[in-house]
Amino acid sequence: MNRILIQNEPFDIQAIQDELRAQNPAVGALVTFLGLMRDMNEGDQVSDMFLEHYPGMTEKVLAEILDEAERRWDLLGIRVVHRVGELKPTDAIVLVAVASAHRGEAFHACEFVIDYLKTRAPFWKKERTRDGDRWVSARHSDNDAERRWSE
Amino acid sequence: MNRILIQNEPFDIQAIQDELRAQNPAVGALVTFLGLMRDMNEGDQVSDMFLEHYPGMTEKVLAEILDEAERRWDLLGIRVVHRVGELKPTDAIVLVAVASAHRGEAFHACEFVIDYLKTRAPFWKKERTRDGDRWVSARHSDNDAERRWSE
Amino acid sequence: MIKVLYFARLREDLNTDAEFVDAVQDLHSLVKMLRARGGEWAEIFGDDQLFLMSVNQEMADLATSLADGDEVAFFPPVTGG
Amino acid sequence: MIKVLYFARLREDLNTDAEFVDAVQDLHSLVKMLRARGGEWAEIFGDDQLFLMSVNQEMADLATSLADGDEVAFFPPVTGG
Repeated sequence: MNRILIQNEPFDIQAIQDELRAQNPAVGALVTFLGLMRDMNEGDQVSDMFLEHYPGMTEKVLAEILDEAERRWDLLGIRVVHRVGELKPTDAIVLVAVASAHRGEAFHACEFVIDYLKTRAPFWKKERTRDGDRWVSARHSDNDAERRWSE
Repeated sequence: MNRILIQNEPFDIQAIQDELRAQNPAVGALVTFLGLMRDMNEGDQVSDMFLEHYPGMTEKVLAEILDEAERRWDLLGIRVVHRVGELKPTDAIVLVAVASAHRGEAFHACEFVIDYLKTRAPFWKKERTRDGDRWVSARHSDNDAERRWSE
Repeated sequence: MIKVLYFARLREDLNTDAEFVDAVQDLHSLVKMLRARGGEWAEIFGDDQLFLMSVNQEMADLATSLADGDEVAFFPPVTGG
Repeated sequence: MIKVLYFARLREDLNTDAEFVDAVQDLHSLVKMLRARGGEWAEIFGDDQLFLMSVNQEMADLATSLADGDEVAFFPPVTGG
């Protein structure tokens, strides 16, 4: 029912959304989060980015996050697609799509998955700026976002 | 920047999402809610549905909801498309898509807009079941969902 | 004159989608007048759980005053989305 | 033997992506051993804000014990999504 993809290639947003609702008249809500590369970060212009990950562990961590989401809410399918490798501004980096009978559960689960992905899945971004390459620092706001779910 | 469409025809989900991110490298998050027609409601099989609305007032109410969302959060564009007329199970009824620099704001604004649409926008559903046609009753859970935003 | 619109279940039960009535002071007076028609009208306009009201396409309540040329609408709680 | 992987900034700063080391009792012992290499190694493994650890692709901490054949990884706080 669920599917996790880590890939270098761009992904087809419509195809993923269609797949989650196709032939399932029980789906009343489909919430999709799309994370995109911005051309600014911490006040600097970013011309492109390299995304590294830990193959194997990434999939394992994401599978655990999806299992936890399914324990917490009544869901009808989750898709996570994350790009790695070279990325440019306006490129889609990550997609999380959640289908459910009702919207509240789809919204919560979708936000939960991306919040946990941000703090737990082994991905690292390296940005190219005019002043050279730099590894992106982890954000405190992401840790705060994750913590909400254990309150 | 924002756009509201009420229409009889199916809508192109991909085109709407693309439009919100196109040529805007400031967009870091795009959250999309898609509401779909289920084949079951209150325990009964529903074969199809008719959606009536109050032309003019619908657009006015939705515009007010989007204005309020923009007052509350930093957004980079909102799209609302709502179908009226004849609908079948698995058809998309409504789409709310919100672009922002950061995901928290896009998630909140998207859920806010659909919660308010559900309780304030003048749409009415009539379902066709084996026992005949019936007007759908308003849900208490929708009023509860709306009330969260004024807490 | 005031234009009065009826939507959804109200339109069907009252068998009316629109009419013009003489201007009255407020929605309270208008609802009282409609209730006085008896039958389905008395039933619906006697129970404030059954209908919502708008004036010139803005949500309104019984205290909302009316003026000549206003557009009033009566409809059930909304169920879109 | 234990397989040790390094990712992202650690991989670059230590100029190492993978190595094999003799089995030790736990991550605490392994980190101590790496710190003892001096230079960049001492700097990174002397500050527990700079790295996270996993054992067999599960998040781990200094108390996590190790066994022959384990896969350990060291990496900075994650920044995906």
